[in-house]
Amino acid sequence: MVDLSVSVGSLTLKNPIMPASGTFSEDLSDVLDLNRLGALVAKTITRELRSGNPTPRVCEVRGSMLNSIGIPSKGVDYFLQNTVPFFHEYDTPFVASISAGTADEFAELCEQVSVPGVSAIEVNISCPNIEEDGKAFAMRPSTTLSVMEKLRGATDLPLWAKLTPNTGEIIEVAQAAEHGGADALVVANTLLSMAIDVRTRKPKLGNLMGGLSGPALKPITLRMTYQCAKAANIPVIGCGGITTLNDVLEYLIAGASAVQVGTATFINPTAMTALVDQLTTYMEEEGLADLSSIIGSVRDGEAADSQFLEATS
Amino acid sequence: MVDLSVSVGSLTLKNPIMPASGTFSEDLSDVLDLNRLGALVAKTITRELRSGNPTPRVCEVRGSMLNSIGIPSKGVDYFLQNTVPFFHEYDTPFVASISAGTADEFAELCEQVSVPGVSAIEVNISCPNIEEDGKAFAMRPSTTLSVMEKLRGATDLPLWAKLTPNTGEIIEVAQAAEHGGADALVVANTLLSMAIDVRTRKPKLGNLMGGLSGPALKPITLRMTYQCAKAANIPVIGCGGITTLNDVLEYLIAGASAVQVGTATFINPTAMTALVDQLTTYMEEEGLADLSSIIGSVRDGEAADSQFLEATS
Amino acid sequence: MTGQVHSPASDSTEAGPKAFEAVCTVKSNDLANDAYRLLVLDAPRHILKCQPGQFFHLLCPVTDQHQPYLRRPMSIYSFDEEVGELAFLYKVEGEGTKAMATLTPGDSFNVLGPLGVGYSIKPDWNNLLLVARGVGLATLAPLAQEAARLGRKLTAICSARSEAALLSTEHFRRLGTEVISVTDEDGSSSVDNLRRLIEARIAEEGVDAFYTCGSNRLLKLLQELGKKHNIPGEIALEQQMACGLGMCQCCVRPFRKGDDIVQLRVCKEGPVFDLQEAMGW
Amino acid sequence: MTGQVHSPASDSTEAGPKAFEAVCTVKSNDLANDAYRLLVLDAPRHILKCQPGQFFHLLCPVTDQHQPYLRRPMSIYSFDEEVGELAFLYKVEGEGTKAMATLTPGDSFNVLGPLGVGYSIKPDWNNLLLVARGVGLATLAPLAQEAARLGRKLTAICSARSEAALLSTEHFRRLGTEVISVTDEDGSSSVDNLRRLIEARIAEEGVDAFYTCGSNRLLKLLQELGKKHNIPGEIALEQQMACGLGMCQCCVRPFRKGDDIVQLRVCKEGPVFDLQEAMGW
Ligand SMILES: Cc1cc2nc3c(=O)[nH]c(=O)nc-3n(C[C@H](O)[C@H](O)[C@H](O)COP(=O)(O)OP(=O)(O)OC[C@H]3O[C@@H](n4cnc5c(N)ncnc54)[C@H](O)[C@@H]3O)c2cc1C
Ligand SMILES: Cc1cc2nc3c(=O)[nH]c(=O)nc-3n(C[C@H](O)[C@H](O)[C@H](O)COP(=O)(O)OP(=O)(O)OC[C@H]3O[C@@H](n4cnc5c(N)ncnc54)[C@H](O)[C@@H]3O)c2cc1C
Ligand SMILES: Cc1cc2nc3c(=O)[nH]c(=O)nc-3n(C[C@H](O)[C@H](O)[C@H](O)COP(=O)(O)O)c2cc1C
Ligand SMILES: Cc1cc2nc3c(=O)[nH]c(=O)nc-3n(C[C@H](O)[C@H](O)[C@H](O)COP(=O)(O)O)c2cc1C
Ligand code: FES
Ligand code: FES
Repeated sequence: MVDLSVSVGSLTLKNPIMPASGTFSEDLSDVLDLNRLGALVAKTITRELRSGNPTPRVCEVRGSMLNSIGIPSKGVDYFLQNTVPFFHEYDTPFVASISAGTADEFAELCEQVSVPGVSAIEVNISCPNIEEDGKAFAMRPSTTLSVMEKLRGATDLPLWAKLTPNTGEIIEVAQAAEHGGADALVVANTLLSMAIDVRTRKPKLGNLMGGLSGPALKPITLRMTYQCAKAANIPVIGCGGITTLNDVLEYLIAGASAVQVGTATFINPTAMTALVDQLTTYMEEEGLADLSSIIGSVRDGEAADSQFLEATS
Repeated sequence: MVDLSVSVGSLTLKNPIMPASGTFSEDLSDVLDLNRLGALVAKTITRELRSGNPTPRVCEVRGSMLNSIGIPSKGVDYFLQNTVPFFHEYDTPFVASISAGTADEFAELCEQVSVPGVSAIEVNISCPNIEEDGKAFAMRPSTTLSVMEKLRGATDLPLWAKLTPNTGEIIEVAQAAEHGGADALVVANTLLSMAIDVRTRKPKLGNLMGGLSGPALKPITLRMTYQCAKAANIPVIGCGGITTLNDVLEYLIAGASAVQVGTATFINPTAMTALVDQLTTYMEEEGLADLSSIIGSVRDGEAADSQFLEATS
Repeated sequence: MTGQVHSPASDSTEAGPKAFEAVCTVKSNDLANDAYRLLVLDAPRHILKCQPGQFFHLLCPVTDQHQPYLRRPMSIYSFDEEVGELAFLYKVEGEGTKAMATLTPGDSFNVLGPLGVGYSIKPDWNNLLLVARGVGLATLAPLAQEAARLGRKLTAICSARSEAALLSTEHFRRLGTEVISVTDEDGSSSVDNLRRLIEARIAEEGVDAFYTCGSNRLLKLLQELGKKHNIPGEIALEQQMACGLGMCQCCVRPFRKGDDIVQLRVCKEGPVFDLQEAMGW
Repeated sequence: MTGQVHSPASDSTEAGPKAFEAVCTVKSNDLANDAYRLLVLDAPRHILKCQPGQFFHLLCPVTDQHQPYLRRPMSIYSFDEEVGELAFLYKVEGEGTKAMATLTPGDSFNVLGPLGVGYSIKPDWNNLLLVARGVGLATLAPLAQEAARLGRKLTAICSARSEAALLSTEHFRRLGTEVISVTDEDGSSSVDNLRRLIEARIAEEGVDAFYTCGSNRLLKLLQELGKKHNIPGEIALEQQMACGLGMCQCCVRPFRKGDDIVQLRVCKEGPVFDLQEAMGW
């Protein structure tokens, strides 16, 4: 029997596969057994009711997609009264995801969702900080540090900081999140992109721009996962474009302790449980008892210049 | 007869299609007539001889590629004695591309390549600034401004600033480049990425990380092209993932005055001339005499919320 | 235990999944007219407990020419649980439907469904009137199947550009539906003529419910007539979809609920909605 | 005017392009043994002015299962300008070659070439010795064609895991090559045995030039024997490629030129290089 369990800070997950926020909800229980996943991550909520962005909210790009859902939210009360109890029926850690426009509101919401039934709080600091220049908290180390400190003060639950790939300072932001008190980093959210309908000359998204997710994002967020795992001393949860077992392994080898699967679930709703099965088979075939020999095992120290090709076997 | 000509600052190009630096050389004359292109952009050179990065220097990712060629360079003398005269035989503007580790060396090289036969100088400020913390000049507005001012002082030729998509401040960097004296912006270079060989657990590139190019990059650099065209008052040359006529049109509609085609040439070496042909046909079919009604014509001002779907025609 | 019974959207008491990802086999994929194809699949029976108006979310094949990424939502055109057959009538438009058009008998085809909330036929609704155009007829075809099963009278006003472009009228007739066809060609499809036609129906034999889908023009006309004569109705609507399962919230449209305007998910609360609550566009 | 004559790499005086992108038609694509396939194409004649050792850069098809992106370099296995035929012998390994394996007769297939610098046979080289293994034999096959055309004597030492895995020995024999096969199975493929075999050849009838490709073990052995007996030689090498045309500089390998080590492009200065200048790895 292989042991797929991983620990993310103080939390032990039965396997490293979990959904990415916003690509998962109660509704997925219509197609698969949620107890087979490592954790369950809710869609980001805000304290107040919000209606989200104008439609169209998604479009397709070559082999991937863009979205500008925004954060439609039924508010924190609905979340506490409906969402938390729903997931309480499962024996899988449930992770809330929260967002706010100011650090104080963020901290307040953080406190409100620190309730039994919530095992960790993912803080979506990739959203605009309306007190500063509207740039997301996680665009800069300074705003990351200050919001994380406030959040740390607001809860005793594990805090997962969800970073944005739009920053040019991912390493510094990761370190700031750690110093601010994050227990883990989720690397990363979607990357700001655009698509235009050539016929109508209108942007394909109602919101003009939106976030890239799916396979196109993978090489970028894999690189960031590698950089963050090197630079920070807290666990990293890889996220971006994961579709195949090979993708999961790349993230783990790069240093991720667990991974989140988003867009792939839209294409194959049973993608996550299939990955759990495939990972189990892989471990059995490779004769590996647990994931410790995989996580962070990237051979990045060796001289690469000698990698020539032998093609005569 | 449709007129495909565009102007990029003081330079008039017979059409908006040109190669991206590093994906083109004299060798392409083996497969197509270089006179059919809008401009010819050389691989970036440095002043001194350089051997480039360890191999493997390229790898494939889903539907796109990574490269870590680095800047192998035969030096400026070879360039002036061989490359410039070669391209002098063509009646298409020839654009040099240069790079250096310090602003002073950059300016010196800029002066050296300001010779007859060179119509414009593309300055690859996406390369590391070794005097600062090793981050590329174009990662920050401040370093962009100072290097562009030095470069501006070194030549009277048009200066095209090639930006990096790795920055989190593309708009501010674009404006800094303009203030520093750039005549046009090239948006953008490759995006730092990674891929790992799961079997060997080694990074697929000898240099560990490398730049993403090809279709996966397009939604990101298209967004940046749109942002830069809005924010700056100098022409923008779009670059990233352009493969089809639709891609060219999206960039032009987003505000690009011309486009560079890179990786697509590796897949179809005649991609650029095919795009010129397809653009001509498109203009004829649409009854458009020139590109002025296309460039920057994105309809971003309208309420998008009303874009519902009528499916009964 | 599984979480099925807690699902807010769940009104069935069955355990286990209600939507299925299944690989079907293509039986045929022939042209229905110059722009439409009929895809007939050999499908596992357990995915065929469908309601009229529900849809499947289709994984289009990737080919050398076409690389669709997201699934494509398509209404069920017909389903037969006993035979194990499922069919879609689709218009060949973009990347995904062009890729679907390349399917040939024997190919595998991955479908997800049945999804969404379909049309309802209340016990006291005996005279049903369906008005649709183009691919909308695909969405409404299973309603004829259901009306026949329940022994209700269904009249279908089928609209198209031309007599030649009319789709599915034979299919409707075979299911016992009375078909009235109107076309742009002879001017009979105009709103005014439709209004006249429907008013006459209401006057002659009465109409208990309207069914339609997709078109803004038809929506407005039926809302007007529904209000005037106090006739309830249902409409199927479309929206861009990613997940098809209610998770991503991309497929919302606005609806009137009393004095409020609420955003509902076409894939989950729809695709069939109350006619009067739907908003024109 | 075109820029052809200025191309530094150009040593022909012909105008017009020297490499072509052409769409060929698949004639057959059958298994050669359990791991290799032979792809035979109907190709336009103007792309078939090839030298042995040159390669084509192949655009693999995109399928539902495999989505290769970059082209794949493959040595010419055989070419026939008169018949308009071009063939590749390839090992089915990853994304691209698995996609190639799905090609069936009648399919279109886009190739770019002929590319690179091939093997040379100097006028005074009469006794040619070729040593190769596995897919290396594909690369060297056209040398047999050329040796036959020029009336030179070619001996091929073909190495493989087992007698069953030996490829192309019939093809060589048909072209008049004397074939000596060695295998891992019976131990005859060991470096020591190869050294003995080649030394015997040199002693008996003399060897004017060595030809090999790809294997580090064979490179070292032939460099040693070449130095000892002053026999020139050539080797074909491989490297990851993007453009295949000399533009991107990804395919470099180091070579000894006098006291210097220089980086040369496998696609442009190669894939065939001087045996003694090549560096082991
Ligand atoms: C519930 C529902 C049922 C439908 N039933 C049918 C049917 O039975 N027959 C039929 O021909 N069409 C039907 N449609 C419309 C069908 O989904 C689109 O025509 C189809 O997705 C277009 O895909 P494409 O690849 O050809 O076009 P593309 O332009 O390549 O599509 C690009 C993207 O836009 C989406 N899209 C484009 N048009 C529509 C649309 N009208 N509605 C929703 N998404 C769209 C696609 O799904 C895809 O994600 C239905 C739509 C919905 C929402
Ligand atoms: C000049 C030249 C001639 C060749 N001739 C033949 C031949 O006749 N028959 C044959 O079977 N093989 C030949 N090869 C090797 C062949 O190119 C690779 O086996 C093939 O590219 C593998 O592709 P894949 O999609 O199966 O593997 P993948 O692992 O999916 O390939 C991933 C990437 O790595 C590259 N790659 C993988 N292996 C090699 C390699 N050995 N050399 C260069 N690039 C590689 C691929 O081109 C692709 O870009 C030749 C290589 C070169 C450079
Ligand atoms: C439709 C959609 C909605 C999303 N909503 C959220 C969200 O509410 N909060 C959040 O942190 N991330 C959100 N994301 C980002 C995903 O959690 C994930 O970071 C991203 O999609 C990359 O992973 P993927 O490529 O596997 O999808 C959303 C992504 C998509 C596609
Ligand atoms: C192999 C390769 C080498 C490159 N070398 C350079 C270079 O020397 N200088 C530069 O400014 N950009 C270089 N680039 C970046 C391209 O010019 C271009 O910005 C990028 O590839 C995005 O365009 P594409 O998606 O069309 O390839 C290189 C790209 C590739 C793929
Ligand atoms: S398509 Fe995802 S919620 Fe409707
Ligand atoms: S493959 Fe591009 S230079 Fe050789």
